[in-house]
Amino acid sequence: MTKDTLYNYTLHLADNALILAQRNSEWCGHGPVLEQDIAITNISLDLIGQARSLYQYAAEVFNKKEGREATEDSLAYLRDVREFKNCLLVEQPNGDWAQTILRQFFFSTYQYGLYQQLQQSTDATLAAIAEKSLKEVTYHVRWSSEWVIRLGDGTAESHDRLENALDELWMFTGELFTPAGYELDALKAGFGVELTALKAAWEQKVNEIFAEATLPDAASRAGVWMQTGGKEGVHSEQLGFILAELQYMQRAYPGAEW
Amino acid sequence: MTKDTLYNYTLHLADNALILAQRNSEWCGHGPVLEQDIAITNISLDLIGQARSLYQYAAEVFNKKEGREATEDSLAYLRDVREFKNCLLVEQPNGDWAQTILRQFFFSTYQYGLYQQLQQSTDATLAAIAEKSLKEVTYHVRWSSEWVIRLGDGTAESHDRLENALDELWMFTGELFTPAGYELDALKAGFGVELTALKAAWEQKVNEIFAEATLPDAASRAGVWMQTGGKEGVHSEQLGFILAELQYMQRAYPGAEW
Amino acid sequence: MSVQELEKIFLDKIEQEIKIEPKDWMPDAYRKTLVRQISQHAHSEIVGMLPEGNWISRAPSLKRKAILLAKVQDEAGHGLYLYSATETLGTTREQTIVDLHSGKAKYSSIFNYPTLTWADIGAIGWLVDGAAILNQVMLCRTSYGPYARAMVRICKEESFHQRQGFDILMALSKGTPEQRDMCQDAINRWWWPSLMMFGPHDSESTNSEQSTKWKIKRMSNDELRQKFVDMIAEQVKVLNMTLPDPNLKWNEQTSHYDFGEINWAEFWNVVKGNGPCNKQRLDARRKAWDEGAWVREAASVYAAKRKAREEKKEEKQIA
Amino acid sequence: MSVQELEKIFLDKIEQEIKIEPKDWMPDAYRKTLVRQISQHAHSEIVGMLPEGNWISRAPSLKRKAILLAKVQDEAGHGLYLYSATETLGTTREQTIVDLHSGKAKYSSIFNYPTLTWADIGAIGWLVDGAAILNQVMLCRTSYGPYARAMVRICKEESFHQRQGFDILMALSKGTPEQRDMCQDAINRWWWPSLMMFGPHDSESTNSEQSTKWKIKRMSNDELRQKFVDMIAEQVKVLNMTLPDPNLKWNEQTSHYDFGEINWAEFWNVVKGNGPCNKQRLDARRKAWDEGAWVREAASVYAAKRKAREEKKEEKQIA
Repeated sequence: MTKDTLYNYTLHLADNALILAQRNSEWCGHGPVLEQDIAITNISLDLIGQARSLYQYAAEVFNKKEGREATEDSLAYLRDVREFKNCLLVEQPNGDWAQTILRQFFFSTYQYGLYQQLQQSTDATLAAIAEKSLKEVTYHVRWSSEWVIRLGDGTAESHDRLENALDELWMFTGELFTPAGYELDALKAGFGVELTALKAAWEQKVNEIFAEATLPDAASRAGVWMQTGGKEGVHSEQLGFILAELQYMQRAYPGAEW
Repeated sequence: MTKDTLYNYTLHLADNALILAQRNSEWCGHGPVLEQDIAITNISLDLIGQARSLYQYAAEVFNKKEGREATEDSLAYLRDVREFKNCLLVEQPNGDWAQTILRQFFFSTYQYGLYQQLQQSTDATLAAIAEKSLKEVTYHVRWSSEWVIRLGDGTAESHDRLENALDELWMFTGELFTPAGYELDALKAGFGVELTALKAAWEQKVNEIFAEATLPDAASRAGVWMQTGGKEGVHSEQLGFILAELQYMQRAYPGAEW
Repeated sequence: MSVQELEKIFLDKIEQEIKIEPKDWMPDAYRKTLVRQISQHAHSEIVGMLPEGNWISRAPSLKRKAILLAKVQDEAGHGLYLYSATETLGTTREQTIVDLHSGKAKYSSIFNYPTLTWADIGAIGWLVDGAAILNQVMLCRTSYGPYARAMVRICKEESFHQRQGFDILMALSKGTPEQRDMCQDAINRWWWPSLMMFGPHDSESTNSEQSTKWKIKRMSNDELRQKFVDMIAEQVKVLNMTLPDPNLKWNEQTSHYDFGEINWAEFWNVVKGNGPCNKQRLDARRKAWDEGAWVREAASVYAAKRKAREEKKEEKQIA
Repeated sequence: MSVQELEKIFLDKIEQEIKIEPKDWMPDAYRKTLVRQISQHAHSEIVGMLPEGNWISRAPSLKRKAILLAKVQDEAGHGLYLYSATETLGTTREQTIVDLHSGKAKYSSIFNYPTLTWADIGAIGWLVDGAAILNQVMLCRTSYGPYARAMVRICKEESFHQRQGFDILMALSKGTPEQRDMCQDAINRWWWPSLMMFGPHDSESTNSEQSTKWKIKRMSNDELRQKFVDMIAEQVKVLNMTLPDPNLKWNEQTSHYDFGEINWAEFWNVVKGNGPCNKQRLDARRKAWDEGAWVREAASVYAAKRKAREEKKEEKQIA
């Protein structure tokens, strides 16, 4: 079972990175300020880089096991919606700048804790990818934190928009810390991460930044029901449309090299 | 050459109907009033019906010539953007209700004149499809005319929005009457329609409805440059995204029966 | 006449299976119950357009696209009939819609689940419409005339929809391995929510008793649910698929299928607003309504202008 | 010093190839020409992000997606350098952008053509960036210091982009028949517009003469164009593709390629605003700017708040 677990676990990490990169890249050429257009594109690029490393590794694991020819591109471009294992948060629409920022802040703060732990993974490849990515993620956390503060403590409008983004996104944060089957198995097998243990640090960071942003703390949303399902392939209706664009060329021209 | 001409000409008619149907169907479930949600969906359904008859005929023509197995679905779902022959008008975004209405009014008024002539086509199948469709199109013209009047002579806001729609769409009306190569060939071969001859009647109808809608007449836009290219496969950037959704399933599951 | 006398006439009619009509006297609670139930039913049709509408642009063949589009359109039509029935009880469509958007009025919770694959369109037709039909067939004989008549029209179309849904799944079940997986997966996801459509157990159902007395309802939730299970458990065999319930088993003694316990916590949670798509569905409806405001206003201003012009013309002709 | 003296110093510097710097005296017309040209160049980078950005979500492999994204990002960076160069001449970025949105300022007309297939991304890299580079290499030696220095940075990245574009087409040219068709089709559509990028014939070019005197430009439109044709006519052979010009032919006598006449009516028409995408491009830029207004405002209000707080803190510390 370990091979399957490793494959699924790695795909999950890769899908998170790819789908968020795809979402963020929708801003490229349409950002509110040129400098920020560049910044959000940078984050996209970092995430695509992570996704590529992870897909390559997943393909390696798969090919060893099945003797078939998976590649980073076959994994990204030739699985349908039920096979994608990303969490619901990353597939949510960009909305306005506040929503994009808050999504990034939530995700990067989670990814920071995750990769910190994953550095100690018994799987050397995952540990190496985590270590390499951590520097990028540290920057993503800082950049998005600064924007959360700026919008929260900026104008009345920016504050309202951030609160609205919170209403949209908070319900997708619980899934980050709710392990899917393969995450539990990965933990047992020794290469995964104890997700529930990451939650406290995540909330602390969120509260710290929210305080500066003059937003109510996480406890004020304790009653919100948390949506789950994405990690097990039960997504929102958004993902199908993301994939229709993402995968069009590979689907339309099967077997072609680009 | 006649077989190619007939094939291309029929595809062009089919593509027009399909792409406009696809656009209109985006309103289904999101219309401004329930009755109009139903009405615009009806028009979509009529257009899909026309598209199916035309694709079936195009497939028949193709298969006779090539001895291959084209079907209505292979023609609709397995050609890429440069092979689509619809005019630019029908692929334009829905925009607001005013833009959708005006697009429909321009197109249906054109289609009305076209199908009236096509009833006399020497090609019996095209003549029959035109005759059968004309009743539907007559209704589309009436419905969209009424809405143009209602919006133009409604509130200041609806009038402004209609004028804005005119700014968006007028530049795509010239192509309707600018024959593509296969249209000229079809005319020579006896089964096509003299497009330039349709223009006067179209403008008269537009002016008549615009007068009631308190909009300036067509002459006031005489200086506007007319965009062309769609009929020859040089589309706007819109069409690729339409096809990515439209064709996803057939591309992702090649050869499957639905 | 005194209220007591009026109430007696009303109850006699119910007793004798004479339909109650809009102009008849009726108890306030009867009117209220009906407004609540019919508008909830209307909203279900309208919100129900969204999950299926999600696949219109991606339907896998032109034929399926046309069928799906026509189906979703029928649902809009059903919404119209039902809003009209509500209006006969003195509640305008606008008010009813405002109540939906504010969250005061409910709609069937099943539409708070996402449609993830094309097979979901088949499963909705087969299971969701299948469950709806059982309820609706019963309502064709409901005591309030306009509601019963709306139901007769709706039932005809709805059974057509169910066959179309089954037909989609049938094609998948005969298809490639991927298609068969897609089919089974959709059945797995939609089965339990479909069972929940019949509402809580009779023992937990607060409104049922009075509704039954007034012959608004004529069968209990559990009776309808059992009928549904018996029907689907047979049909699923034709598809060569299974239902995701290890406890599903034919019971010789009862001549019914036994089946497992529903996850009522999930049911109530979704009713409360916590389903995967509750927010998305309401947001979509509100957006359509808000963005349509200027259109509705233009239409009504134009209608008034036109009426005024016509009256002026008539005055002139008279003068 | 009198204007005549200042002008003499200025012209001497130009003569001696000493760069003009922001604080130096310069003729108003020189400043104006530079502002017009640099801001037009900046806008071309920014508007140029749109046609390529159109394929980011659909890039056919992860590697190509990353390369494309990085390329479009580089263009944003080039825009920044150039807006900064304009600012050294006393025109703010905001004012420059307002002029773009009002239609007063221009950008390269090439970006008013649509990107219809993936091959267009290759063709833009190879042909459009290829044409741009020739111009930019020349501008690395332009007389205004900040502009010349911005160009040096840009040129490095741009030649990288051209190679990437060629690489995309190379992959297509070795691919399936559909890919080869796609490649040839893109070359056919982008070839003539690329030639137009160098501007009108020298005989028709109104600004050129003065710009050459001031050493803003150092080669004429036609000279640059010829250089481009000579370069591409060779490279296209490596792709096993053709250029869509029946008159293209090596001329032994001139040691250059002869080529057909450009459709100048089309050129001027697109400049005037009638290209396939002029409206779409400006609408997209305006939309991004308008929808970003609240973000920019929030950032500046926050910065002010923060500054005030820090000043207060400092005051306290001093007191």
